[in-house]
Amino acid sequence: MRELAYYEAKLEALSEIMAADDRVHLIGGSFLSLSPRRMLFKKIEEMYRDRVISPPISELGFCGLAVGAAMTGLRPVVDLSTGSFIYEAWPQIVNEAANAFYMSGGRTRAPVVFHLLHGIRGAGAAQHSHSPQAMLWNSPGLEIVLPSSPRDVRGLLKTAVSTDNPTIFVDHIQLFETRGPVPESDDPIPFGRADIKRKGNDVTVVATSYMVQRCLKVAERLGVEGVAVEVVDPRTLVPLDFTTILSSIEKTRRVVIVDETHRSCGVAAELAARILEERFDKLKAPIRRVATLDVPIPYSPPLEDFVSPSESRIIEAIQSVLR
Amino acid sequence: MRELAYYEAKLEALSEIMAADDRVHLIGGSFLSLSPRRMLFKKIEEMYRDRVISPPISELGFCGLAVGAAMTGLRPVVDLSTGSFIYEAWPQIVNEAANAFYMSGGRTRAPVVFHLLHGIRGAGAAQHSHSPQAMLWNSPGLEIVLPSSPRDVRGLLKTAVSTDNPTIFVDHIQLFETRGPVPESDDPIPFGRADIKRKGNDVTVVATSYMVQRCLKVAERLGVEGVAVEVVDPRTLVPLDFTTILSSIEKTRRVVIVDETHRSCGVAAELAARILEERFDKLKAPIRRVATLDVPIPYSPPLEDFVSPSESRIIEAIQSVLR
Amino acid sequence: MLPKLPRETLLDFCRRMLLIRRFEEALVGLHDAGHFSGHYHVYIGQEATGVAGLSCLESGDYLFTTHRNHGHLLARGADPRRLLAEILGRRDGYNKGKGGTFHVAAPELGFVHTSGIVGGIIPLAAGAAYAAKAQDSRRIAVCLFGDGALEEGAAAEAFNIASLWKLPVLFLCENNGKYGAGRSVGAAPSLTMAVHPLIDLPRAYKISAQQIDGIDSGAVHQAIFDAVATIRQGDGPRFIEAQTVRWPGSETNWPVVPAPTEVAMAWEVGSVPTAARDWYRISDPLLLFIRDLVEARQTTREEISELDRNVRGIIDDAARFALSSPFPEPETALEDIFA
Amino acid sequence: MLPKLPRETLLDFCRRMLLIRRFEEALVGLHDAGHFSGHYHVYIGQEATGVAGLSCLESGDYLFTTHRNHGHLLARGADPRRLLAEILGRRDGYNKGKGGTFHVAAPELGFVHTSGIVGGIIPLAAGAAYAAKAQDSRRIAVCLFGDGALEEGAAAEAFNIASLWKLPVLFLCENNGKYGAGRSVGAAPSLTMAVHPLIDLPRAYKISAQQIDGIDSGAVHQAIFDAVATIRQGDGPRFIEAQTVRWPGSETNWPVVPAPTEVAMAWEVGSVPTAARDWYRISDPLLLFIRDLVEARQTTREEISELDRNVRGIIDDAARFALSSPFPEPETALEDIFA
Ligand SMILES: Cc1ncc(C[n+]2csc(CCOP(=O)(O)OP(=O)(O)O)c2C)c(N)n1
Ligand SMILES: Cc1ncc(C[n+]2csc(CCOP(=O)(O)OP(=O)(O)O)c2C)c(N)n1
Ligand SMILES: [Mg+2]
Ligand SMILES: [Mg+2]
Repeated sequence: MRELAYYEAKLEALSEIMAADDRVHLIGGSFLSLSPRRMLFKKIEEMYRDRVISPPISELGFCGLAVGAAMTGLRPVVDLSTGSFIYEAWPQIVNEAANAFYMSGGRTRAPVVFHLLHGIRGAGAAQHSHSPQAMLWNSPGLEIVLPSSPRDVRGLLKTAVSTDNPTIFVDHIQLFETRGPVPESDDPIPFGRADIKRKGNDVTVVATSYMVQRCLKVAERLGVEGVAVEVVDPRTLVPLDFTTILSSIEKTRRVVIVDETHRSCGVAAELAARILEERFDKLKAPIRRVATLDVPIPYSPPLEDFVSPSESRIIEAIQSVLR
Repeated sequence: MRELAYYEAKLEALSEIMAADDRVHLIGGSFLSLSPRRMLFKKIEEMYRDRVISPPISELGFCGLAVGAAMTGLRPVVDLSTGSFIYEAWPQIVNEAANAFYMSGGRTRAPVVFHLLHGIRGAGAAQHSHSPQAMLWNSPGLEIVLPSSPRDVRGLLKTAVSTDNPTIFVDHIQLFETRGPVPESDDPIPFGRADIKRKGNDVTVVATSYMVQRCLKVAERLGVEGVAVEVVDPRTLVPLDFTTILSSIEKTRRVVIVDETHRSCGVAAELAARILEERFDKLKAPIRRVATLDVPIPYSPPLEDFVSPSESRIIEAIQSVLR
Repeated sequence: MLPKLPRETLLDFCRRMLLIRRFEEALVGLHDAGHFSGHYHVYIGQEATGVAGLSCLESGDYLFTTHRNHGHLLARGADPRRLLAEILGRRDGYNKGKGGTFHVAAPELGFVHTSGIVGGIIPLAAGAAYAAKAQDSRRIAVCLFGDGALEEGAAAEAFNIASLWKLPVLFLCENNGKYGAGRSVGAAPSLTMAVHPLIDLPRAYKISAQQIDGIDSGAVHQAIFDAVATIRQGDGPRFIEAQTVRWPGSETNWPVVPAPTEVAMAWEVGSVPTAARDWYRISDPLLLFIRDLVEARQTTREEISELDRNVRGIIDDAARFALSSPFPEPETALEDIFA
Repeated sequence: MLPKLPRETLLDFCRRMLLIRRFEEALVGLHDAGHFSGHYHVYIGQEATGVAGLSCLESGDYLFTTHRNHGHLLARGADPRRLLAEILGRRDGYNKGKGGTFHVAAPELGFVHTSGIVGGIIPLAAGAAYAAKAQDSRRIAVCLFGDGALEEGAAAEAFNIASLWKLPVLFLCENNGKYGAGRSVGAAPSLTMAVHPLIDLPRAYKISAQQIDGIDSGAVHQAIFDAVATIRQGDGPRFIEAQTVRWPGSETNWPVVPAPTEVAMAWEVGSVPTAARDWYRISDPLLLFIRDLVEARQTTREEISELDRNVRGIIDDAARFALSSPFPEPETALEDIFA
């Protein structure tokens, strides 16, 4: 099967989406943000001048505009670039887009996609390193997507644009150079289907976004030492495929959750709470969460590494649940 | 000891705070929001004309203004009235106020208080019934306070104004008519001290804000049936007094968490995950969360009641952990 | 001044304005009788904008409105029975009781989304205009909001984008003079808005803007008719500030009816409590319109009274309908979260 | 035009401008050599505003700045060693390496809080002004931001409040002509801002506003000196737009130095690549200032070269200091969350 880099698969999806449906407009033109590959997006921009538009620095305004356009027939994909900037648009996303279908009694749809790059990008410091997906999961009415591989980013982006709901597409710039198989003619990946990224019988590691790749590395290393780690990637938080997670746990009966949102009220907290509601008696050890520490993200590299869900913290957690 | 209504204790605290420290400015003048008691605030407004100011409908602007004033010597208390409106000011609160002390390496302090009324107020519908405290707990750098009694609102409000950190004072309009003992000369209540609102040996109910009062009612009823419910009120989420919660659990070994934030990544999720990390083996039953269902808040009364952490849902949860 | 329109149209305007007035007066009664409890706002005093103004739209146009939406919906032909049922949280409401007074949406009438967040709809309306333009349709978007919404940064951001991209949107600001929801009196220049006149703000963004007397149905009709024409032509956004005097019953946080409107007050307001008398005599767009109609011999006092009886009947029927509509099943709260 | 100030002061301005220029040029080198990795922005091309403009402030005044803050700090006397250490994430940085290039704060110099969020500081600066007024101090607040910040609703909201409450704040907009951070070229009228000239926005809010040539130290000094005086007097906020031409090295997402500045280029820019030549010849506030100084016989080429050697020495020393400053202990990440 052909192999692509993550950024290539993402661009391919964007071009195919633009070609397939002229209701799709791209609002904000830096889907590759500051990555060295960013110039490659220009091709799409030039090919669809009338459907790629670069707005003012007015996140609240252009996110609201996208929601309104989605309510009236378009399928806008908004690029917020750095995930932290979604906070500028918070009222339009959590209080307009998320509520529109419900408040109208199911009569108004807002098929908009908000694309953002979350997490620790490297020296982003406290104001440019956010992972807003936990807050967004606490806001009913939004679909939340977290790709972690070239195949997933392509298949999930296509589905994101096709659903009739507001969707937050939470990407991570550290994934862009990851290579992996992507079939030429690949179907969109339906939401609510977790993916077992690696099979193993000793411990279940539930990981999201860039943390999936980090956990796969760790699993590789522990594999050598004879520890069989199963890496489960939910791929979408809303909707959540809990069945796949539970059946993996049935097998391993030991769980570590690795996610980049801050620890308190983070994604790992929700997954842990749900797992324990369902399989309390089945577990051989308390669930361990490896999340970003409850600290604003510091600028200096060694500090940044210290607060993030690093390989060493992941390994320590896995070993502790195996004891 | 003298008894006061909650709104009286709150107003008394506000007047005492204004009298004691002229660095305190009140920005936004509806600390009693739409309650029938709201006119009582006028007294304070008239007494301190130069320190009570009513801003434009510009939450982002006046919350930012309060943060800047706090950085430069004042101790502003901002009233956002309906909790949902804090989303308009999200960037200033989670990305400026919360980060200021940390980013400056501990050199800039922002002793500002954001006051809001969270939760289901009755027919507030999807856009006026939010409980933002879970999202805020996921944002390090903010102190989060949740009073639930006349004595607490008075003592906690005083501490909120006195700490050097940005503090979110999360109040609930349904508490205003609650009556309770409030000593004439009561000390401020330090943050990070949970309060056992009711003693009992059979089950620990950890509840916050208005849910504390609701759980006390339930405990009353179950008491008659011979079930001894212990109601633990953390009072502040940040800082959190986890010791008191754990020692109650040591005793009862059964836990129900009742909180009004939405279920996914809500306050109850975090408390459940933490408890299980610490006392996994001690528990006789899985922890039950009673939270607001993951649904935008509907307008119609029966629907609103259905999604909220109602008495019937609380009772059902308590009985299930006792089985 | 009366709109230069055929008699039938003028009488239809009169009927719609009366319908709004009677609906809102009845609503206050239903609230005070405990049939619904939440915070709500009525449209009394702004009927000229809703009726004469919105009559200039085509059926395909989009409307975005606010917490003060009842009159806009009725002006566009909403069914008073379903509107009232929604406000009472009943199953037969426009939104099955899920939206309520702040959030009535009726896409078939163009009301895509109604927000209770001040300023919330301004970017949304720009978005609908963006979609209309992208689809080369002749549709335009109308954004109805109060003067207070201009204090929100969302308004400034949306004005900028609408102007830059020449979007077919009418920003229709209903300045009811004094602020709502218990805010300090906004004498002009207001205590909460430094921009004065308000049209200086859209003008800074190169949006052509105009101030009109929102009490005068004729002035409203003419201005909005012209604005809609230029917008539909592709000339970009327009801003209109329709100035009205706040109805005394809306000065408090919860509406109170100082005196139920009598069509006879068009000639003699004697019965009205002095406090409110001036408003009904000189600031009420409905009574002014009736007075003009009669003086212009377009109708008679009798015809008006007949019309009023008729409208009261419709409202009584709507009330019966809404009150007898069942509450939705609690479990339906779990429906309509995702499409 | 040279500011009407004593020779010593003018030479001091020259030294500070050179210090900024050399600091930023060295910084690009340190970045490209891999000594720090994150996104960053340099102040080259705006030195006149930083130096001549901020020289009009008193020591107690508050300053709020942005992602482009280095020059502002150096202009106000920040220690290049600690500033550089901060940008390299070292222990001896102004903020122990926690803030970095976007967030350098130095309260002792008036820099309370530096935000990388476009528009973020505008309400904060209004707040500092509110505090100063409440405390009856003679302090004022200065808010330094780029032209792009006017696109954020936060700016409009803050202008409104500052105007209504007559707050002692100077909104100093540094319009470097073309937009930063990889945004489309903002020819005037810009592709992303409908308000043109930009001063129409603050003026709509009744804030007296003025456009100046940000390349001309004399013009900058005079305008800001006068503005600061009226603000301190209690006349309320002022807005100044200082227009500069974007330094070619800042047109890309990451700064590149097209040609290291040579003071001799004040007379002869021959060595400079053609692309950038025009900028150094007619748009560089530093070289322009030097040329004026020499032509006005306030100094000599020799004295300038001497000054430059001197400044380079300071920068070399700062680099040595910063590079030898240790990284903070990882555990210190857990400190300074709460006061
Ligand atoms: C973002 C936000 N802030 C505050 C409120 C509370 N609120 C509801 S109506 C209102 C006054 C709005 O005034 P205006 O826009 O002039 O509308 P009017 O009620 O006068 O028709 C306010 C402040 C809100 N709904 N949303
Ligand atoms: C809220 C927000 N949106 C977007 C960005 C990304 N960004 C960083 S600098 C910049 C351009 C700012 O232009 P301007 O204000 O003119 O400052 P300049 O870089 O030109 O000095 C942008 C869009 C940001 N930092 N914050
Ligand atoms: Mg109004
Ligand atoms: Mg700029």
